[in-house]
Amino acid sequence: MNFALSDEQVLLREAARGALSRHKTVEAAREALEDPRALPDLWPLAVEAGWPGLLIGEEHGGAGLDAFDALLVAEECGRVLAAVPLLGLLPATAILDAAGDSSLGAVAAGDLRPAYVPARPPSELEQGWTVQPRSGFARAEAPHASVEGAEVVLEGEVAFVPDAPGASLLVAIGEDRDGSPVAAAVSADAPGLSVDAVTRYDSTRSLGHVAFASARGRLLGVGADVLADAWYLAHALIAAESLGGVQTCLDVSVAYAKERFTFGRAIGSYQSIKHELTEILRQLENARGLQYYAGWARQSAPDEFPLAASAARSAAGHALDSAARSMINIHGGIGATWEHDAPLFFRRAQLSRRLLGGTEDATDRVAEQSLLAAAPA
Amino acid sequence: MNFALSDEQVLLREAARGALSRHKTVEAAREALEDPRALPDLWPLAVEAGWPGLLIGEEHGGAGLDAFDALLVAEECGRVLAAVPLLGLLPATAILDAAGDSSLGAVAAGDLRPAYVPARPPSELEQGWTVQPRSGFARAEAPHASVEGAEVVLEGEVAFVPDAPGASLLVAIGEDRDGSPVAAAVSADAPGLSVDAVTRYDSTRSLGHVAFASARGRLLGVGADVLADAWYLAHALIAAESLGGVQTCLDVSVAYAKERFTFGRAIGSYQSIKHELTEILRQLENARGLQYYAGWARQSAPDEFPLAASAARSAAGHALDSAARSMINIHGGIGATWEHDAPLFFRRAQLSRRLLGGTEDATDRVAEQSLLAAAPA
Amino acid sequence: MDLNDTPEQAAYREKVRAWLEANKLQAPPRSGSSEDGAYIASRRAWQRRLAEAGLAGVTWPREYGGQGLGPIEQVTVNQEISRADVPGILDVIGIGMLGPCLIAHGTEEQKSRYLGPMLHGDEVWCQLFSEPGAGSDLAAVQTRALRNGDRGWMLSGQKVWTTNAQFASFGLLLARTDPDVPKHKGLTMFIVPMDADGVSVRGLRQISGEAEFNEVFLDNVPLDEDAVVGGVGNGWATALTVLMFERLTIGFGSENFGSPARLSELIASDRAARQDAEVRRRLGHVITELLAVRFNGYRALTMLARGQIPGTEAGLAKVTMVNSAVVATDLAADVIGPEALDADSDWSYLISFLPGLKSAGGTEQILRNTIGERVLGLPAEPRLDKGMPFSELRAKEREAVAP
Amino acid sequence: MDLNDTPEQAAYREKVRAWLEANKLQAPPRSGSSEDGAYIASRRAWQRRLAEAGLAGVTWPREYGGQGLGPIEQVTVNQEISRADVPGILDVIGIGMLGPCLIAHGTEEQKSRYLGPMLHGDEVWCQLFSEPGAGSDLAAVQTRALRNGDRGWMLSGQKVWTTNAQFASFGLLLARTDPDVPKHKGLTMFIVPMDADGVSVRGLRQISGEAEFNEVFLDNVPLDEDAVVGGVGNGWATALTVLMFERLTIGFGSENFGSPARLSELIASDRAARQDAEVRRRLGHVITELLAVRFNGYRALTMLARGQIPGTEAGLAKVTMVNSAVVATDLAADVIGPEALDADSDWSYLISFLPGLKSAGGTEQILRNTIGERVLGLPAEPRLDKGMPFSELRAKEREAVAP
Repeated sequence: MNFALSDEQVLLREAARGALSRHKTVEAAREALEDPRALPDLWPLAVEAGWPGLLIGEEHGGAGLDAFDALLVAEECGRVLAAVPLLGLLPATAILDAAGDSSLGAVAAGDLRPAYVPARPPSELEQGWTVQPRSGFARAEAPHASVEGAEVVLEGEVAFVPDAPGASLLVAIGEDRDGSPVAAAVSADAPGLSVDAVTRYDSTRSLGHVAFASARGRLLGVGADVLADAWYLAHALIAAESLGGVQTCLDVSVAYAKERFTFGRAIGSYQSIKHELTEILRQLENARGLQYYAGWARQSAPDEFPLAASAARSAAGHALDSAARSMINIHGGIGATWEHDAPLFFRRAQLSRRLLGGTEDATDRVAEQSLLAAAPA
Repeated sequence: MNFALSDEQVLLREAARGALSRHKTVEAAREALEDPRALPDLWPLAVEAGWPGLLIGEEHGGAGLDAFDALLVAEECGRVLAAVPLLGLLPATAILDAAGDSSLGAVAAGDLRPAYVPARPPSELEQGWTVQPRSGFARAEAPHASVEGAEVVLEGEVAFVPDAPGASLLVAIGEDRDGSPVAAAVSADAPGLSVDAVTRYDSTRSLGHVAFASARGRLLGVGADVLADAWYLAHALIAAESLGGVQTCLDVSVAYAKERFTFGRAIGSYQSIKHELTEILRQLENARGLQYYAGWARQSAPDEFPLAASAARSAAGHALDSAARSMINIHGGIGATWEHDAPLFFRRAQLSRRLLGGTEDATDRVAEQSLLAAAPA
Repeated sequence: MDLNDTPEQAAYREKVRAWLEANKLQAPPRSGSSEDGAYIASRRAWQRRLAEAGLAGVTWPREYGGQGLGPIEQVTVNQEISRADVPGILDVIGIGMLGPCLIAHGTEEQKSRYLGPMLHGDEVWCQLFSEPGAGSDLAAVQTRALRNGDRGWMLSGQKVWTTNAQFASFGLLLARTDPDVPKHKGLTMFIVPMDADGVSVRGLRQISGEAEFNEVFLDNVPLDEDAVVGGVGNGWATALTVLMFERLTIGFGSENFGSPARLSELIASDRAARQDAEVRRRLGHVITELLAVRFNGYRALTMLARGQIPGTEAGLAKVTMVNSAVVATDLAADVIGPEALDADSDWSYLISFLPGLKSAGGTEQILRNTIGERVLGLPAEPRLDKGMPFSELRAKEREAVAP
Repeated sequence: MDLNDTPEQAAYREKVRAWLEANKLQAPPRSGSSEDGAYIASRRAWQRRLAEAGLAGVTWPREYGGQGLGPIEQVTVNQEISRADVPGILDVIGIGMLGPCLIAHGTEEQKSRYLGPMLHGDEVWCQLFSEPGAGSDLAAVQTRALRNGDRGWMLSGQKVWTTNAQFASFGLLLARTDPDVPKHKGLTMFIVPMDADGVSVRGLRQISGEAEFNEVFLDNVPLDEDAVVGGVGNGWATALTVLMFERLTIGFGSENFGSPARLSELIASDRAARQDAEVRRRLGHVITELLAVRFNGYRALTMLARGQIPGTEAGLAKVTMVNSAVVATDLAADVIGPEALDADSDWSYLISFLPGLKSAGGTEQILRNTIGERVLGLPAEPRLDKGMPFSELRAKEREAVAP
């Protein structure tokens, strides 16, 4: 039993925190709401820190680390709202690594930036692989895929793909005629591929609607398990990033509750404020326990990874929503003004909870995994 | 605009409160947990007060009052956990009155006690009339009904029928071959009818599993609208009864919060207790507004009665659950002991929320009504 | 129990409806930017027309240009204006809260000078109470009014969360005239011309990016002696009158706040959402809450019409309404997905707007304290500031946060 | 990051498992009524066997009959006992909290007299702290210990919520020895023989109807001088030691409290519930919370194994666990319907049991105060009772509630 960070992991986290601290990422998030160009390009930082190769085997020039380490980096990015494209990058590298794809060296070196085009694995209630639609409650069918030798031809659309704009390689998942998932690495300049960049509410989150009109990519020879793993990895990453945000919201709120006085007392001495803050702490701690679980499970108990990652996403997503709202409330009116940081975390929370199927879908997946464990469908 | 009780309604409420205060109904509820015979027979009180004829037209010997008045009486019964069989009685009298049934005089005089055998009207997601099963999440089919002249033959079972044990007449609803609802008045001693009395958790709530094995009853010539109205009336009654319980829980809790000291202060001065109690007050007031709505709608806007009664049930059901739990918490350990009244209201809440389709089903019905109003299915 | 109009009320409604029908083509759009001068001018002109038709200041006494009618008629006007899909008066704060306060506490000169132009939209008013350090604890205002020789007063300080300040002619301002007595005692209410020397206004942007409120800076603003409302040292009692009128406006037709109909339409038109048990349950809960607010509003209105003041518990309606609106917009966005957060979407505007609304007019916590104490009779929390001179209290606070 | 045993831990687990495998046929059933004397006797005998095998007092020092091992080994024993489906020790309170307190504060005579029989189940102990007027505010105990001439002490008062009192041999009791000093200062801890003159025990029935706790009445109970533990006037510090050991037991394998597996099985076997989006969402939330408690338990255990004391925030696990158990049982009953409330149903027992558990060991509110202050560093509430002699405080309270 040793359920704590290793010394190396503590170092990795501190290094990430240090590197990010040299950029005014929170201020940039605010400025970018009016001028997207205000967002600093943090890709060089990511490359220098070796994050593109984090999950790529050492034999392909990567660091050969595991999800646990990636989650620590994502947490640090989330803490300061840093627009580092990890959510698109890391699941893509996991698939490419499993496929032993030819691009791995260039990816690990940071010369190519891949982005994962998320597809949700089938569930008990929804049989096929599905993707995010542009609008509406029902999920959309995954793109149709036909394999032609070492190539895949894709037809279809995936909306709101994180970090797709500017990516050099899209790692996409389609369904073939039999309903089996097929993965392909599609170059950004492939004919028939278009990426329509969109921003929704959170200026730090790069999103794109990705359309495949008979677009051709390289077949990635991996099974459904690898593609499902990428989905859950993306969930674990969004959870870790959210957890970082919760920590900032809590820290800032606690500091304010100590220094703001009303009726002759610091507001943090009132039970309503004190209990609200301990509730955020409770949610934060729960999310952290589940982040550890997800990081541990992917390496040591992969069968539990879908449960662990979904639970982490569910807990952290709710925690960030609560923490951002509490941060606004505890600051009184000032917390709802443009100049304050609280709205930036609130924007992050509102968009995050609706990406990749949404926090609620992850909660449903927790239920599904526990039902399957109790009695296979 | 006049949305307040009339003087007559205030009198009716006070009379009910006075009559009930002559029985130690709360103490009886506790004793009956060990010995069901400890429960006083409140039927004579109900008859004397004229409650059997409350909703029966004056031409049939009733008082010709409306649901609003009935809800005030139910609220008073709920306030002191009085085991008066209104929930079975009143919806049954509403159907009998609409049918102009021959039993009305005897019912209004209290010589016959009818009980309503609830059937849930169809919804967008569940097409047929359904009834409570003995166990499980799916509802059961309503009994099968065949009309033979002025008689109806029923086949089937309805579980957990309020006030069925000891009733002299069961007002039951079956579905004929076409799926249309058919109502019948079945005498308690009809061959093929059996009522299996059961108690579940709340000793004041008389329940019975009612089985029809080719049991014959008198055809009640009423349409589906009257039968749906009875369902919603039962919901409004359970809401009113719950509201009465909430009021008691709040009153007792507030009194205790003023006299119990901890760390040198009355516990009601702490925000956590104070805010919890105002939350119960908020829920109580909301439930009361909806009780008024339901009472008003049944008479003045019957199209809105399904929405109003379902909303009242939803709000009051949640309020009673919250109020009973708060009452236990605010009293500390003592609130969870057998001698305290709090567990009796808790028992009432736990059973009530699962009867007649349950509070959650009523909430779903609120959604359905608002969806239908926005766009017919 | 009757939600319908009496014959007299029905006749009044008919009259209002007829006027609106005849005049609604002259009305400006219902919404526009408060930073657009032309739009504001059109709203002022519309308020003048409403006032001339007797549809502004419905409950004001006749001697001050009002109609001398009751709350039912006020609600009738609100309902008909909403039904006609035209905007109401621009200066809701002035006519709803500040005018009634002047009527109660002002001198005859003040009433005859200010009430008419206020009613007709010629002079818009704003409320200068809240400060950066005085939100929940409103009596902690630090804006100072010093005697200016014997010619009047000199104001200095900062106000915040001021609606309409950017185009208001006057503000009703709460200032501290004596810091050496306990905090509720040293306050005085003033009328401040917004074009006076030393007054400056800065828009305060909210989450949405819009400047829905303002900060108002007061730098040695000279005031005449007759700027005082309600007497020197009586500022707290005067402020309470304003707050009471603020509370009375609760329940007056703001029932559609969470847009329940729009939410139901959205879900009804999305087949998958409409059939999802969890979406339906969330919808059912929020509709239930909003219905409760609506019908409790009728209960409160009935009391008002009978000359009773609804209890403090009516404030719980605001809690329900704001929280339900949050739940409703959340649900809408969960159904639509990220597209609901598009900058041009109404839902995204609401999502941004609601968090700020939660603390507008006092936080939920303060409201629950007040209701717990006044309605349930629960004991107050121990107060450390009671009876302490304001200056000493401030010194203590500074000491407590010093490192 | 590793949840597996080290080779040494694995060897220990193997040894424990083998012993249990060989002896489990001698074990009594896992549950039975605490009012059934024969069952309690069988549990005491089983505790003796466990103690002799080194499976009781795992973390106690060797000199007092323990194994001198760490928390990981304690958890290993707990896990294996659970896996073998046999009961653990009967006297969890004595061995987990009171024994360690005696080890820390007792005299050598007390340790040699009491620890051995406690460990072996020959003498069961109970904790006599809470009183009707001293729950959250534990230091407000009113049970009085008066000097009994020069021969010892005389106890009078009432204790409540006492587990195991009906068959305990001794109780560790907190009493007031000096009412004229502030309340934390006038307390002393005593060892009370439960068969002493003047001690009487009455079962206290809970919602379920079972007497899970007792009231203990003390009517002029004479105690010798050597009944004092930790010194006269040091009772509060001695009590805090007990409470610290109580806190340490959190996270030690009580993870299955809300029966998540049983809930999942129930829903998995009900087709309609399994496919209902709302049921699934509720299930997903509760499973998420319980998983978090489990893995945070591993984090806390890792700290303990490294010799660190987990922070007060570990107490939040109790909040999560109890509230989740309520949510879980509610969901189960919603799925099953009224039948879940049948008196013989396990769900109905849990539904009755959980509300009382919420305030057992301190209310959620008190816990949140403590965590807000100790972990987040938020300022305490103003205390009116600070430094006030206990007798004066009581007089003030009586005055405040007088009509």
